[in-house]
Amino acid sequence: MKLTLLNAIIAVSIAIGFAALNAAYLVWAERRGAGRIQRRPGPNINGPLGLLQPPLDGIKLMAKQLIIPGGADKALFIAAPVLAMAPAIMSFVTIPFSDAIIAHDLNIGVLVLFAFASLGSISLLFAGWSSRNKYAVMSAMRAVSQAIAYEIPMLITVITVVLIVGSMSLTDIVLAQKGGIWNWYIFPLRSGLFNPLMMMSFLIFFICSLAETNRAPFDLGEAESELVAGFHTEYGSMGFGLFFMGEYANIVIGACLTTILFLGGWGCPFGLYPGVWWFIIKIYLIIATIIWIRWTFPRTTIYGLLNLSWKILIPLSLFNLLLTAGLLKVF
Amino acid sequence: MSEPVRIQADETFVLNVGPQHPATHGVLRVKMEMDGEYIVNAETVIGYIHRMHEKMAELKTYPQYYMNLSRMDYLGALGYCHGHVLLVEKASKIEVPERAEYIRAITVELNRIASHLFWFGAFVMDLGGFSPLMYALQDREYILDILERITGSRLTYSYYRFGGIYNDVDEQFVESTRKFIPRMRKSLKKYHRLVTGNIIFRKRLEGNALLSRETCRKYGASSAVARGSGINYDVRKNEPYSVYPEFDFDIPVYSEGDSMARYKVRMEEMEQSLRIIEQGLDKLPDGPIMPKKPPKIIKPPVGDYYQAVETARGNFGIRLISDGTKNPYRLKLRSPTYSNMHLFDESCRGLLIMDALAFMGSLDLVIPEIDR
Amino acid sequence: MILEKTHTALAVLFPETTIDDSQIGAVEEVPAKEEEKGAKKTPEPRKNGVILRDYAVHGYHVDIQLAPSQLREAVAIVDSLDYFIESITGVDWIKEEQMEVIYDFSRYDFDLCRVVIRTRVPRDQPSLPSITSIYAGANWHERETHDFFGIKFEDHPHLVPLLLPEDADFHPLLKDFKA
Amino acid sequence: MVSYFSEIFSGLWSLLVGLSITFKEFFSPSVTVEYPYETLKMPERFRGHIQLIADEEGNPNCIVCMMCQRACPSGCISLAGKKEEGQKKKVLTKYILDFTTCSLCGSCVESCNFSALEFSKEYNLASTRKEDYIIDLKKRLEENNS
Repeated sequence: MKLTLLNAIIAVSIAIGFAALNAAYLVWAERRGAGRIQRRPGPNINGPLGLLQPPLDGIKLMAKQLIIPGGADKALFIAAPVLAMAPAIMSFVTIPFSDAIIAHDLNIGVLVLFAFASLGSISLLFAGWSSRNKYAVMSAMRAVSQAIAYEIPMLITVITVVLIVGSMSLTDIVLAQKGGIWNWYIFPLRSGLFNPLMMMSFLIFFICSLAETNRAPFDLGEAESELVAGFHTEYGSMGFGLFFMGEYANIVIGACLTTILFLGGWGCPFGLYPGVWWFIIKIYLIIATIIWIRWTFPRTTIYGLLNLSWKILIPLSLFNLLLTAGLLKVF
Repeated sequence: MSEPVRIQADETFVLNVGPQHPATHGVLRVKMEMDGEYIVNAETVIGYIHRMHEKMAELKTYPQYYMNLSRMDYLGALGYCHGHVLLVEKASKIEVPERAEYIRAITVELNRIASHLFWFGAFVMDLGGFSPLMYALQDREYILDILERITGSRLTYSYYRFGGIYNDVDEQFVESTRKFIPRMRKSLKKYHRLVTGNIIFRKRLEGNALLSRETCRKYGASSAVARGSGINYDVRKNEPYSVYPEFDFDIPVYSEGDSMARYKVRMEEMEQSLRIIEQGLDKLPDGPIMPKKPPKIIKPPVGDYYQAVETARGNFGIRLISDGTKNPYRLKLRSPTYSNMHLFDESCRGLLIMDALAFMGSLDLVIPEIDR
Repeated sequence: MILEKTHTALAVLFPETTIDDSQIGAVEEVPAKEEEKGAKKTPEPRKNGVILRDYAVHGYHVDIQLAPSQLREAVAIVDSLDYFIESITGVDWIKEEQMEVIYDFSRYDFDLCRVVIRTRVPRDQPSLPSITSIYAGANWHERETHDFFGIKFEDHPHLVPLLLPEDADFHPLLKDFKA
Repeated sequence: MVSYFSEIFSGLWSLLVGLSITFKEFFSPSVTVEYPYETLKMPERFRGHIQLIADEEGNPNCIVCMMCQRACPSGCISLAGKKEEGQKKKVLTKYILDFTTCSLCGSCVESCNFSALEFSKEYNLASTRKEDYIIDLKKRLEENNS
């Protein structure tokens, strides 16, 4: 895709459309999934199978009044939700949905993605600090320490994959995994790569993406049973709506990254005709497991979470990096 | 407990884990002086739902008051009515037929399981896991249906009368309870695999808020709070009343004193209650459910009587000072959660707020029972 | 076994009553019998002393009445014998112009013995030494009794209304309390 | 070092066991009774608010003996009757139940020796006005009969 103004506008609008639609209907999927797990139907009144629920929620959120608490730092208070949503949408630019469908293929695609990802934790800090609420400040502190602790193992596992592929562009990473399921990086079967720990690095990457998006057992930022509602306690209508969409957009990006890095992007498991539908299937499978994990496990403590990262994930991922480098040297 | 951690914090802020807070399960306020996320010291403020049950007792006659008891702790209401009824029968020497005592024991144990199930769901939800609450409430629904069929209401049963019970149980009650027991055992196994074995859950609870035997003794804690710290105290065993001597069941005691021990004690108490119900159903004698000529007017002789009963939340003591008239001169309700909650202030110093709220969940609080 | 130990330990508090040791020796208490018999005429107010009550009838074993000054001493003895505090009850005897405070102690082990300590204070300015220093668990019980009866507990760390609103100056459980 | 790894693997295993349980639950049928569309039949001893029992031609059995009014601990029942010259029995003219203070204890039903009171099966009583809970049982009886 040549980078002309028109193409850029079309690409960004498709990215926003994809992110917004995804965020809305992932909320519906999560509530239905949670309902099914807890043996209750989930939203089923508005529209068939409750499909009209997300648009109605959106309208309800927009209709509500956006209240800015007295004494809140107005500039930061308004900037926080925007900062939560903007990087999430911008990251869709470099994600290759299939060899033809890609907004703009940068040869440093991975770096751009992680630059935008780190902006997310800043928005949590802004929201927590600016809403002048003790619970929000506490949750902001937690969210920042969690984001830092889990970015390091994530980057190390990404470096291992980039080391194997040799290029930072996401399309090259997917192309390197062309062919059937045995070429994917999740399995150590490739000739140049007999590293048995690749399955574990997939697991580490998956855990880190959960922690990065404040989800499932690591949702300390928005711990509803202690900190009331965490950093977005004071946010009313669309402020909360933006945070919500930001969170789900981040989940989609986490799923896309996991598929690109480890599950062979748009490649088909049997090497037949690859295409964007394989990519979509893999993303939604991973998102289903994320939702499934959320409704099964309790929340870890802050020290449990930091111990897990500093004492277990980082040593293992470092060891894996060294092992891969050594193996690449030998073969 | 190890010497309370003295955090010399230069500047702390006061956080109101206030009357409206998801973790307090009721209107209880804990003024916590915090240094960052560590609690420097805490002061519990209660009384938001205080209804002066003891004054109501003095203004009403005995038959007009017994339904108030089930409003004290609506999760395990039958235990409290049982205590009140036993006390008045002991004071005015009313004979209770064998069948009524057995039905009372069975329904109290069913109510105890229902209360423990609700605690289990709310406790795991406090720690972040939401689904076990739905499974626990679903199992609890079976018990409420069984009890609703015979008593007529789901939470605040006015089922016991002085001398017996309101109306008899039929064959379908026995049969549905028998069907309930294996299903409950199966779901208890499921809870153990889903929650007790879970490493996240274990990591959160082991070593959280250690309670020593001395602290429990100084505050008069009872039920799982005391039994989690190695105190083998259960009123059904220590001061046997009603038909409990006929049942053989044992009291789960763990000596670690942390929230995990309290959790395990309550989970095993459910299994013990199932055993009691089974034996109760086997030995259920037939016969009358009220004495031949039930006393028309209840007038216990002058004196001071005390009766302790083991409810789902602990040792519920009830003291009656009667002056021979239709109204009690003084009725003191010793509520177990009052003492269990009282030790929270001292034992939560130095904890993180997350651990303190997990500790509060393991105390199994029902706030209207603290405030009376 | 613990019953006799507690009994002898607490009897030491009342040297003057050891003369008529028949009262202590008799397991079935003497005053209780004439209490039932003479129910019509108001029984003469009970002297300070230790009485063994029949558990099946009353629900407790050892029943002690003592002067407020001896309260801390008795509670210290009970504390040393490993009892746990159960509750503190206030009673307003308006006819005798007195208020009674009843302390309940019971045991955790299977050697059951429930001890009840009673003290009487004049109704107009009731005040009692606080036992929070010995049993920390008595803190709320004393605050509650202060709320409902107005009994002041000397050197209680935090004697503010517990269950009643902060600015409550009324005491609901008094017999002459009008709502 | 071994305990380090064994703890990781046993931890992972317990997580997988947890996941397998919720997976099984995902496919088991939902147990919800969707209230406005499906309703449950109340058991026979269910305690709704009390209602009068009528004999065959529809007038209540109540002979205004005031037993239930005295038995009620919270004073919810207020009833009145007048004595017609012809009959010996009093006729009920007014029977008001103040359901806001009733605690459904059943003392009234128990104390009525003329089987004139029973529990109704009424449970959906949602309303925004307090006056809706001052129920005139006599009027309700006539409505049910007609």
